[in-house]
Amino acid sequence: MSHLSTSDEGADRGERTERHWATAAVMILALMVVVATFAALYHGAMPQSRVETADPRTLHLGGEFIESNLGSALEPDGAVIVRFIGQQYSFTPSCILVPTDTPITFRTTSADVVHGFLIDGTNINLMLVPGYVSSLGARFETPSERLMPCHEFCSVGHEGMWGRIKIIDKAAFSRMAAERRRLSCVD
Amino acid sequence: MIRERIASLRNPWFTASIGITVAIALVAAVVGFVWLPLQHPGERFKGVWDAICSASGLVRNAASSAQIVRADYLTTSVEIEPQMLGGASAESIGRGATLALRCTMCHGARGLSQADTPNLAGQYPVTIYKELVDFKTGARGSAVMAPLVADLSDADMRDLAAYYAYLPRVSVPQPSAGEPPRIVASGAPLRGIAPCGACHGEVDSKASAAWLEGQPAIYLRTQLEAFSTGARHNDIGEQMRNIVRRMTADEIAAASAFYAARQ
Amino acid sequence: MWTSRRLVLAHLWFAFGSFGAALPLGEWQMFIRSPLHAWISDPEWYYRSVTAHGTTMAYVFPTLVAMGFGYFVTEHALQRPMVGLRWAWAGLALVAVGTVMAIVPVALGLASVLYTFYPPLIGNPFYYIGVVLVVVGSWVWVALMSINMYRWKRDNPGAPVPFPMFATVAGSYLWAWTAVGAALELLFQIIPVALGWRSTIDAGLARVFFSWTLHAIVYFWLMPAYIAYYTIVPRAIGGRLFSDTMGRIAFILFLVVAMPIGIHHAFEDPQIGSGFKYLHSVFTALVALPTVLTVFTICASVEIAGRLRGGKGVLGWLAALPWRNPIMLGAALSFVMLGFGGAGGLINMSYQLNATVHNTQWITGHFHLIFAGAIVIMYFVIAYDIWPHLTGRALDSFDLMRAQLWTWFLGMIVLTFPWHWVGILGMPRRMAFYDYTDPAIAAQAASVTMSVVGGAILVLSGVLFLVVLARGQTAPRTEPATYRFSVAVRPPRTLPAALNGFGLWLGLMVGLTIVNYGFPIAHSLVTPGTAVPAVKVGERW
Amino acid sequence: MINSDPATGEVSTQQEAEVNAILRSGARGAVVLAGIATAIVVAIWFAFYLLVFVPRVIPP
Repeated sequence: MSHLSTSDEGADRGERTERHWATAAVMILALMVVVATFAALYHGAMPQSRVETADPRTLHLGGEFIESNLGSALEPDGAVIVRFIGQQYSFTPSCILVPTDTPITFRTTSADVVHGFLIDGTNINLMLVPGYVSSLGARFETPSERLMPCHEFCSVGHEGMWGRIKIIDKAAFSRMAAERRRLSCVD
Repeated sequence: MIRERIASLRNPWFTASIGITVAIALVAAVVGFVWLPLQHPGERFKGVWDAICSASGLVRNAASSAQIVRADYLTTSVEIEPQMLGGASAESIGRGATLALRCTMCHGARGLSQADTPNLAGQYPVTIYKELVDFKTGARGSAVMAPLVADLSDADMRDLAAYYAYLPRVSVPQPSAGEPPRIVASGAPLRGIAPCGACHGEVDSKASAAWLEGQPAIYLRTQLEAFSTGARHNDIGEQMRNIVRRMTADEIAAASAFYAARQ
Repeated sequence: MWTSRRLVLAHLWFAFGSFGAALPLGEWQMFIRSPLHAWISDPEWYYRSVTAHGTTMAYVFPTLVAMGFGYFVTEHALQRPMVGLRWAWAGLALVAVGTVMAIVPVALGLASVLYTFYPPLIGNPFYYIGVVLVVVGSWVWVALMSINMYRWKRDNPGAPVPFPMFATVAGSYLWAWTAVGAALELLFQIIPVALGWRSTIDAGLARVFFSWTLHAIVYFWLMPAYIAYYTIVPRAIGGRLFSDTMGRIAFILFLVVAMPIGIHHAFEDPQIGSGFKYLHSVFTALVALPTVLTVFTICASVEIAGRLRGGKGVLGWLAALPWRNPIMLGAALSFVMLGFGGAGGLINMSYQLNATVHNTQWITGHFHLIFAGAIVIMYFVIAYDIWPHLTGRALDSFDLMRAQLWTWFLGMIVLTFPWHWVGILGMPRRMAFYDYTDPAIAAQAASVTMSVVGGAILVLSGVLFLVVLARGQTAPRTEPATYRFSVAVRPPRTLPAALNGFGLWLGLMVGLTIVNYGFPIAHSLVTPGTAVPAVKVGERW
Repeated sequence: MINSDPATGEVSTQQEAEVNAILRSGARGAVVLAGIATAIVVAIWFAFYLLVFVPRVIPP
């Protein structure tokens, strides 16, 4: 191949343009990281801050995931902790009841394989990995009823693993909590 | 040509690439391990080191200060491992056969019932073992079974499970026994009902789920209704209760009739 | 002199044959879970099909394309016979044996665990061993790429390694290191359980290992497409490669930062510390850089062609481009899909934006648009370009090629845009059927039906593609001209050692992987009590 | 090989001069085209952030 000794002015100019482009690209990507970080801080949208373990074999024998302790618990400080488990092929409780205008913490784990959990139309989204406890803070503003599918393949019955969540008025929830210590909307 | 040394501080490619990578990693680490965790809503870390440990993923189980609500009924105490009770020995099956002599009145000489009691021949061993334990502890209530299992040891129950699992099933399932009702074949997804066969063996088997084909219709129906009302509650994590609660009476009847007819 | 013709042809026919077999499975899945079909009576068949489709399309097909195209580049870029032809055939044989070994248990319904494995679900051991063999076969290719490049460098001291070879070797090293994560998961975690030697498995650790592979594998799929952007497209349309150096830097960036970012697939997982999630998020942003650089370099290379062909004005040169040239057309369509897919990818990698769509149909839409769309359409382009050099026969069904590329593009848009949309609505992935009569999800029915139409167009396009190749196999014999790659505006006469080899970059790649993955893996390994019982699948009755 | 004119394999002095002339104008077309494309991608990202993510955020 011949290398011609024409002026390289054009090629030099091209390389300059390319460097400018690269600089701009780095700045755009940096901007996106900054916006994402800002969003995490501003919206408090962060993944769970600690890793916790739970043995899927013994969830039903003791600890916070025994069936009588599952559901929504109104804490002394007015917050609500929702404990539930995922298993082939249902969530327990299969209908979760939460109040509006209340800080809510979801605490969940799997009793067998990997499951997923999302609430339609929200940013609430978790993986359930057996052996570990997943947790997430949330809050709801308006009463509604939403679907809560398992979103990770958990074997052949996965298509039937749908739960529901009912968000009800805070006052109604408090009245119910006065009568029962663990609430759900399982009929 | 002199061979250029790459791993040298005088090589700008070397210093720049490593320098930039380290700088990015450091900034990201400070933000990700210190700043963001300290700002985490609903988490109060005791200083920087505490935040770093937590953000790095060290296991830190929450202190169980929360009060745990206990049930006013008994639940199963059996720990299920999917691989448990596999490969029973001939001795175990033999001991099981002897122990099973006391069961023949209701469950038949070869595990095939003449009454409306369940057939046990060919049942999964984990299922038989778990139900025996639950009868013994009272997690599954039965006036008939409770006295019969009262003096069985853990080894006895494993032997019984081995023996019944070893016996041949009622017959080979006939696909011609009619199309399964929709609730059996497909469940009802948005009611949270998976196809029955996903756990009970036609599609896949889940440890401790029972083999249902050929069981008496009245038995199946009674059990489903008991799960539905919560009268029976020895299913781990409410697996069956979750499903049956959302089934209609007609669906319960159809599913029971279908499985009873499959033989 | 071209000793690898039959070898490359064998790889590509095997690749495209398996693609042709797995493609209708995808459309079948779309159809039976859509409102157009009654609920499937045995859902396992659906998951069986997903496993077969995923395993073939994610492991077998792109690996064989990368291998075959890599061998082609080796001879034609280095301009000399390839070293290790017998080894290459042995590698292909391993891939073939592995493919059969993996697909048979899948077809029998003994390994419906999906191509992403999902322990503690455990299928038939032969499925996993088959996948390992496919990977091992491809590692033979990695070794041969490396050996051929270093022999050439030894024989041509100081000369710049031709760009196509440099990029191919970068891709092969990327794959070698990428595959290590899944290989560790398979060899030390899954296979011992599948064989019955152990009954428990650490599912959290397995997910960390798999994330190591899962993200960078996308860049491995992408490599042949990017190599084609740089080394085929400018030549084919009468342009010049705008910058050889920037091209090398782009491939080096892929090599270094494609790997240590996989935890962004696990933002919602409980077993990984939030700090590592953030670290991976930041480095994931960095891996977008080589793509943004590539977009500019290729646009500039194409602009040269447009202006040499008489195009004027700021954007007027676009009209002067040879749009009837299938390579121009394919590359342009690929770029459009890369743009949309890339936008979706930037959303997924952004720490918390992912939570809105994580594991919904959005994700399925995203990776089909990027891989099956932007990347696979370039596989077609590569095949069209090199086919006559493999068969020694003309390939001139240009109308058919254009129709094929257009239908692939349209089909992919019609398939994936509704997928993204239902993902935003919250539709979960990988379900054998949905109850569209329920008012809560009735609104998704129309979008799902549209995706079925997109899938049908794609099947049609896939058939067209195979017809074009088959016609090339029966056309009259010709002796094609010497194969050429793009020439750079300023072909390098010498290069800094850093841009002419991989020592520095491999070191950085391994180092960064240790920084980003070392602690999460080591911590999982030493934490007691995180192994959970395996759940075997495929045990009917 | 599928090639359109001009042939760029054999480099000629005349073509070299043409290429140089094109490059002297600084790849304006590519900057505009790639700039628009990148802007669209970034715009989609911001659109998702502002129109999908943010409306679903309720700070805990």
